[in-house]
Amino acid sequence: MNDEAERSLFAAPVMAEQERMVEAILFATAEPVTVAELVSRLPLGCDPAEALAHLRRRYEGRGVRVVKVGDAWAFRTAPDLGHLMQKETVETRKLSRAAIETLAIIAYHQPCTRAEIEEIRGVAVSRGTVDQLLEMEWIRFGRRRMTPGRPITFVVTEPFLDHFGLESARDLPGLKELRAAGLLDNRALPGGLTEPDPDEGEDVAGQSELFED
Amino acid sequence: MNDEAERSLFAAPVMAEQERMVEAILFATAEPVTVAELVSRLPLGCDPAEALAHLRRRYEGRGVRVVKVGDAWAFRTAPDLGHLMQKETVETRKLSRAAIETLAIIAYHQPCTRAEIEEIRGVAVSRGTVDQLLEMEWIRFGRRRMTPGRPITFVVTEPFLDHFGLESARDLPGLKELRAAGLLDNRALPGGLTEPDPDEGEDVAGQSELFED
Amino acid sequence: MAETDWDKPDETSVEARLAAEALIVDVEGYEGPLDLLLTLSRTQKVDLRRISVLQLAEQYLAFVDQAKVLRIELAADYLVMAAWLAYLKSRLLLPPDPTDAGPSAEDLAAHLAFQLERLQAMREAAARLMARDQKGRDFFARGLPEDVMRLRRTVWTASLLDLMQAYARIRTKDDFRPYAMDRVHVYTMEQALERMRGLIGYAGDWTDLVTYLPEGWEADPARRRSATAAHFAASLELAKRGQIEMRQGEAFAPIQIRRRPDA
Repeated sequence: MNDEAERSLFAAPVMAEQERMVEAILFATAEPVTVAELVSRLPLGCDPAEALAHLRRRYEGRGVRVVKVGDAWAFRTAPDLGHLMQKETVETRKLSRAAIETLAIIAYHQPCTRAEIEEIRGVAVSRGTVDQLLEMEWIRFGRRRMTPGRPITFVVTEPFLDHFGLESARDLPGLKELRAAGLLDNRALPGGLTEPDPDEGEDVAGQSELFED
Repeated sequence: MNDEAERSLFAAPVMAEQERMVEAILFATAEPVTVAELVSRLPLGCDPAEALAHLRRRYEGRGVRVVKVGDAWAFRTAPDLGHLMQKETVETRKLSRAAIETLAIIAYHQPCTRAEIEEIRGVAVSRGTVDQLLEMEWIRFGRRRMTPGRPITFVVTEPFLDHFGLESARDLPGLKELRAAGLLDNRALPGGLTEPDPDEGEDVAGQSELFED
Repeated sequence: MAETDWDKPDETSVEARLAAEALIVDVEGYEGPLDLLLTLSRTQKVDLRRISVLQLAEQYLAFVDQAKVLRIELAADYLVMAAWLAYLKSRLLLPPDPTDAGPSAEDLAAHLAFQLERLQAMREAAARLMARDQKGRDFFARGLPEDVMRLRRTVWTASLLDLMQAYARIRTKDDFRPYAMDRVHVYTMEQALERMRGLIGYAGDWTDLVTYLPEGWEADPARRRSATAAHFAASLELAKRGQIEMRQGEAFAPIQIRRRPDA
């Protein structure tokens, strides 16, 4: 007993203690630590290489691991837990007016080309707006129109119907109902505008395309 | 085998895995992490409190330890290894005697008004002293006292607990003895002679508020 | 009395004199009367709860007297405390007055003892706190933190009502004629500038600005106002360019312009 106490005054700490020391140093140091540096920081006679080997084994399969970075050593998150180091924040934002109007036109007039959307809105439709709606998967590309230029059409999607709680685009209320619901002034529609009703649209062909797939 | 795989698709990860995850999250940051934050970052159905208990035991006697700081948890190096860390030691600004005493009074009497600090020390508290402690984030403003003048109170913070290795303000050294000796009572001068104290007579409320947050 | 002690050093022990001197020299070092009283109480070498407040009051008063002899400026609160202790001392020495309804001298003394004990306790607590292991000195946080990557995802949303309102808005917008300014009676600054540029070459002498107003714009008040404003703004522009000079005799007097002689 006395012998051992005396010896420890002069000899290096036991390996378990050396391992603790290396563990603390690797943990607290702001950059990876070389063996040479460990030698200089541990008490005389220590064997950091061996302590490191022990430490490395101890952390095998743990949430963090002892890894070699160049010729230095550091603690790193286990690669399979990398996803825990990400934190996703979800921000809910209202669609812009341009996007909601474009979406409404596509919903009521589908299949609908970009030129038609622009005609109805009276302003150009920005690429970003269409891309945003495509990305949200509320609209998708429909068939090409069999007209000069063969323009691509847009239609609304299943996720769109889901989001708005509709069984089909035909369930969208017509202008008459909008007016009855107070969403429209009870004013005569300007001449020439047909009462839009997805059911009786001129584009019967388009309608039939609608829920094809 | 198949059973287990199937179960793990729906159930929370096994405890050993949860422990690894908590280990990785705590290891990755220098700041204490709350249980609420762990819950939000771990897969659904995990029990971070239990995982923490396992983890804490696992690191007992190691070079780093799992410590509790208020409502949060962190890895910290074992205090007996501090001597290996001269390189990491940060020279903290030396606090004046007034600042140290003010800090102690707030810690032991919180929530505590400026008038109470002045009554205990018998001198005015300089603005600079309070500002310094606020700036170090060791104290912060607490609730206002519901007494004439509605004086603001001070309380100690989580960084304070972290700095002094305290789990909570209840663990302040000698707190129980001081309270038992009545030295934390806000005892008023008999008869209200001399030294007007705006918070006088309100001591009971003050004490009950103690360590509320 | 302290004075006597000071004047006849032979009568005091060297030790006591040194102690007294230490107090005087350190007067600035005390953090107020309470701090000083706490220091004085240590000379009694007893538990603060069993301290003799009477003796303490005498020590304090002696200290204040000595400070006066040495012409040391004592802050007001030291003198307030001295007055209070003198009062307390007299109350402690006199037999209690049964007609006095206020707190007893013993209560006051006990409170002072409590204050001293509490200050002493807080000092010890502060010392114990500072003696604890401290972060960044005795134990350390992770030196190489791996930051949590924050991903921000935006979810766009709209209600059916938004959709229908948007559609209703588009289908009814033709009902509204966009607001347009009636330009028939407006004379623009550009027009005025154009016009004046052609005429200014002839204005070698001071000429009233109103004479520049074009035909058909002088009579109707609305047109006259618009043309005048336009010509005035155009004149300012020309003056800025250094082509003309402007003058006005007094407020509301006619504004006159002329070509700059060197322009």
